[in-house]
Formats: sequence, C-alpha cells, structure tokens
Amino acid sequence: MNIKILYFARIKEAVNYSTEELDLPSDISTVTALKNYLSQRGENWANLFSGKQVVRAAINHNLVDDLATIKTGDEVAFFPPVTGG
Amino acid sequence: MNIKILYFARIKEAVNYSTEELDLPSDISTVTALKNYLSQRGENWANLFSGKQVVRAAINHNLVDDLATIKTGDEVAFFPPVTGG
Amino acid sequence: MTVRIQTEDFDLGCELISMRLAGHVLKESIGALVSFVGQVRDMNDGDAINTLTLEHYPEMTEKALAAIENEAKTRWDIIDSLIIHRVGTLKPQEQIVLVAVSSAHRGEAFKACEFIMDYLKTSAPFWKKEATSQGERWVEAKLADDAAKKGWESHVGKNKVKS
Amino acid sequence: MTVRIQTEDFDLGCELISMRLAGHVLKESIGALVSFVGQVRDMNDGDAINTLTLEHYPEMTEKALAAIENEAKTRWDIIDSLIIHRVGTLKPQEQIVLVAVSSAHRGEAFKACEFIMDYLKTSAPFWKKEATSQGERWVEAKLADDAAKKGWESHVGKNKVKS
Repeated sequence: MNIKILYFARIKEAVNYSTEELDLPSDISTVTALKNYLSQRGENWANLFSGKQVVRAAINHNLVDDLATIKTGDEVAFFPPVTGG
Repeated sequence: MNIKILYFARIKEAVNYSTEELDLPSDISTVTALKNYLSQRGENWANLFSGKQVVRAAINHNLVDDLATIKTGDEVAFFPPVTGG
Repeated sequence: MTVRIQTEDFDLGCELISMRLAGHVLKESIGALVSFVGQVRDMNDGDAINTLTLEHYPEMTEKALAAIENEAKTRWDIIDSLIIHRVGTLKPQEQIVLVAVSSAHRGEAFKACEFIMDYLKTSAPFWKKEATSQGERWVEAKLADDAAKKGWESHVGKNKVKS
Repeated sequence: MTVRIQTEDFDLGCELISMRLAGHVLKESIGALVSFVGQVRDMNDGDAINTLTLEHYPEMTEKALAAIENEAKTRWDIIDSLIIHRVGTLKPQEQIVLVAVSSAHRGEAFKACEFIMDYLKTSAPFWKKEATSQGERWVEAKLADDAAKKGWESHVGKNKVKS
C-alpha cells in the first residue's frame, strides 16, 4: 500500500525528513500502527513516537486521532501541536 | 440658588429649549423636586416629566438618579436614554 | 488612552499604525490589537435610511468616554485604547465609531474592546436621529444594549481571561 | 469568506474598506466590523526576539481556515469574514495575522472574530520558531489556547448573543 508522509516543524528536524513516499505492509492500517512501524527505524524515530511528546497526525489534510484508518494513496502528516496566530 | 439646565435630543425638541439659567427656590434641592418644579410650566413640561418616558439626568457631567442633590452653580442636564456607537 | 470626538471621518489603518508605533516607543510588547468600527446601516427597522445625525453633550462626552477607558484598563491588562466617535450628519456606509485596544495577549484586547463598546452604547451622551423615507425619527435605546452592559457587572476581569 | 496565506504584509485599512464595499455591493447592511491583528512581540518568555519564522502545511492550511470560517458563519449571523496569515520570517512589530468579521450588529462580529482566532490558534497547521539572543527554539503550544477553544464547545451561538 503506497502512502506519502510529510513531517513538519520540530518533527521534521528530529527525523531529518520533510517528505517521503512509502510502500507500507498491508497490515499497517492505522496511525498507531504506522507510528510503531516507523519507530523501528532507529532511536530518534522511536523517541519521537514514544509518547513523551505530543505528535499530531493528519490524513489528507484533516486532523485525525491515532485510531484513524490509513488507505492506499493517503497523504499522512506528522507535526507538533500548532502555534499559529 | 442659580443653576444652569441643558436639554438634549427628543427632550430639547419637546420643551423647545436647549439651555437656560434659572434662579431656583431654595427648597428645590433634588432632581425629583426640579422635575416637579419644571412640570408647572405647562402641558408639554408636565408630560415630559410624568414618568411615561425615561428622562435621564446628569449633574456636572455625571449621570445621576432622581434622588441626587442639586447645589447652586450646578449644571443639570436632561436627556433621553443614550443611543451612540 | 485617547478619546476624540469629531465630525471628520477617520482612517482605521493609520490609527492602528499609530497605536503600534506608540507601543514600540514606550517599549510595550504589543501582541494583539482588536478594533471595532461601527458604520451607518442603510436600513433600520425596515426603512431605508437617508441620513443619520448624531447629537452629543460635548462637556460630558469626553469625560464619560475617558471614564469607560479607565474602567477597562482597571479590569484588563491592556496597553492602550482609542475611542473616536463622530458627530453631525452621516450617510449610510459612513463610519460612526472606532474603538481600538492593544494588549500583550488577545483575550484581554477582545474583552476590553467589547466592554468599551457596550458601555459607550449605554453611558456616553450621544443621540441618533434618522432621516428615513418615512420622515425623521429619534433612534430608540435598545434593551439588548442594557443587557449587554449588565453582563459585565458580574464579569471577572484580570487573571481570569485567557492569555 | 476569504482566506489568504502570504509572505507579504497586509494593510488593515484597505482590507476593511474592501469588506465594507463588498457588503454594500451585495446589499448587505453592515453595521459592525471587528478585526484582530496579531503582531510579533519583541520579548517572549523573558528573551529578546530577533526573528520569528512561520512554517505551515500549505495544502491543509487553507482548508482548515475555511472550515473555521464556515463554522463561525454557522454559529453567528455574520455577513463576511477574512483571514490573512503570513508565513516566512518576520521581525518584531511586524503583523502576523488579520481576522476581520462584518455583521449587522456588534455582538455577532465580536464573538465570531474571537472564535476564529481561538480555533486558528489550535487547529490551523502553523508552527513558529523564534530566533532569540539565546538561540533558536520552537514556540510551545499553550494550554491557555486549548482552554480558549474548549470554552466555545459549550457556547450557544445564534439568537443568544446581544444584537
């Protein structure tokens, strides 16, 4: 299943990625599962998704919670709590 | 006791006065007493102060209620509820 | 803390730039500016408005408005405030009143600006007369404005609004 | 109902004149315009700010802001709204954001403008990084902003605010 992932702000700096295209195993179908999958990439990834800091997620430009379902073709984004205005 | 009276808006039109200087009898010492005193001038005055419409008062540029005391030299104003902004 | 009563129009953009610059000169760290502009509506109570004429009580007006600004400053941590109110005869779409408030954080400026407008509506000696297609008439005070003012009497100010 | 994301500065006076004219053209009887301007503070958490850099998620930002405007329009009888948010690197005293709302009566515009700001602060994908005398740092989200947003969840809109 092919998805696109975007990283923003503090999280982009932590993983040193801004965007990537990924072919996910088909059993990775929720935001939580994706976070666990990415955590296997190394210590900085595991730290990021360990729950010590808040990581918000969006799918196709809508804020979602960790139980949200990921489908092929989705654009997933990870970012810290927003601070605009 | 000499006072100055100002009339505004609808009230100015009702009594056809905008301002007057008046030598009041010394027993006219509250706003209520002044209203009763002025009511003796004729029907339009009596109607104005009959309580059928709200007439607000200020003494020396401060909003007051009808029990407020009038002293010599005061500037008294009568006007309808305000409608600025 | 400025009050101006004038017949001329005003320029909101210029006034806010002045407020921002004044804050900078005084080394106040302005983060938020909230402003209200009231303009003459072209319809009221179902009738087309030709003109709106504002009368006031000059000696009392500035005093009343300054007192409202002072009360707002007591209730909230605001940096500066400005009230401009026009008098005389205005046409629909013309600006009537400007209230602007600056503060470090937005909650204070929003509350103080709305407070000033609610008190101005009920405490400052202005009276409006409309010339409509049905003739001239004095604008009636609204119960809703008294209710809006009353709402602030139980309102807790400083340290209780979001920063 | 307009949203603009831009690096350039904006002119509040011009934007409000446009909003007033548009209302006139559409025969909407605007009586009240409330606007909020946020500007870069020169101090934050005790440190002098040299620059503030705003990053955002372009495809999501406009969608999120338009959704906030729509929600405001559902809750209150407003005529029009405008959000301009700048991105890129800004200096102290520069303008960051403008939210403007027009309505027939002031209560609606005040509530809708503050609502839009509170939701923008907590729902729109912008992130701020400060360059201070102590180095660079990401600005932390504030609990007060979440509380401000939560406050609206139980707030009753239409027909319940003063007119």
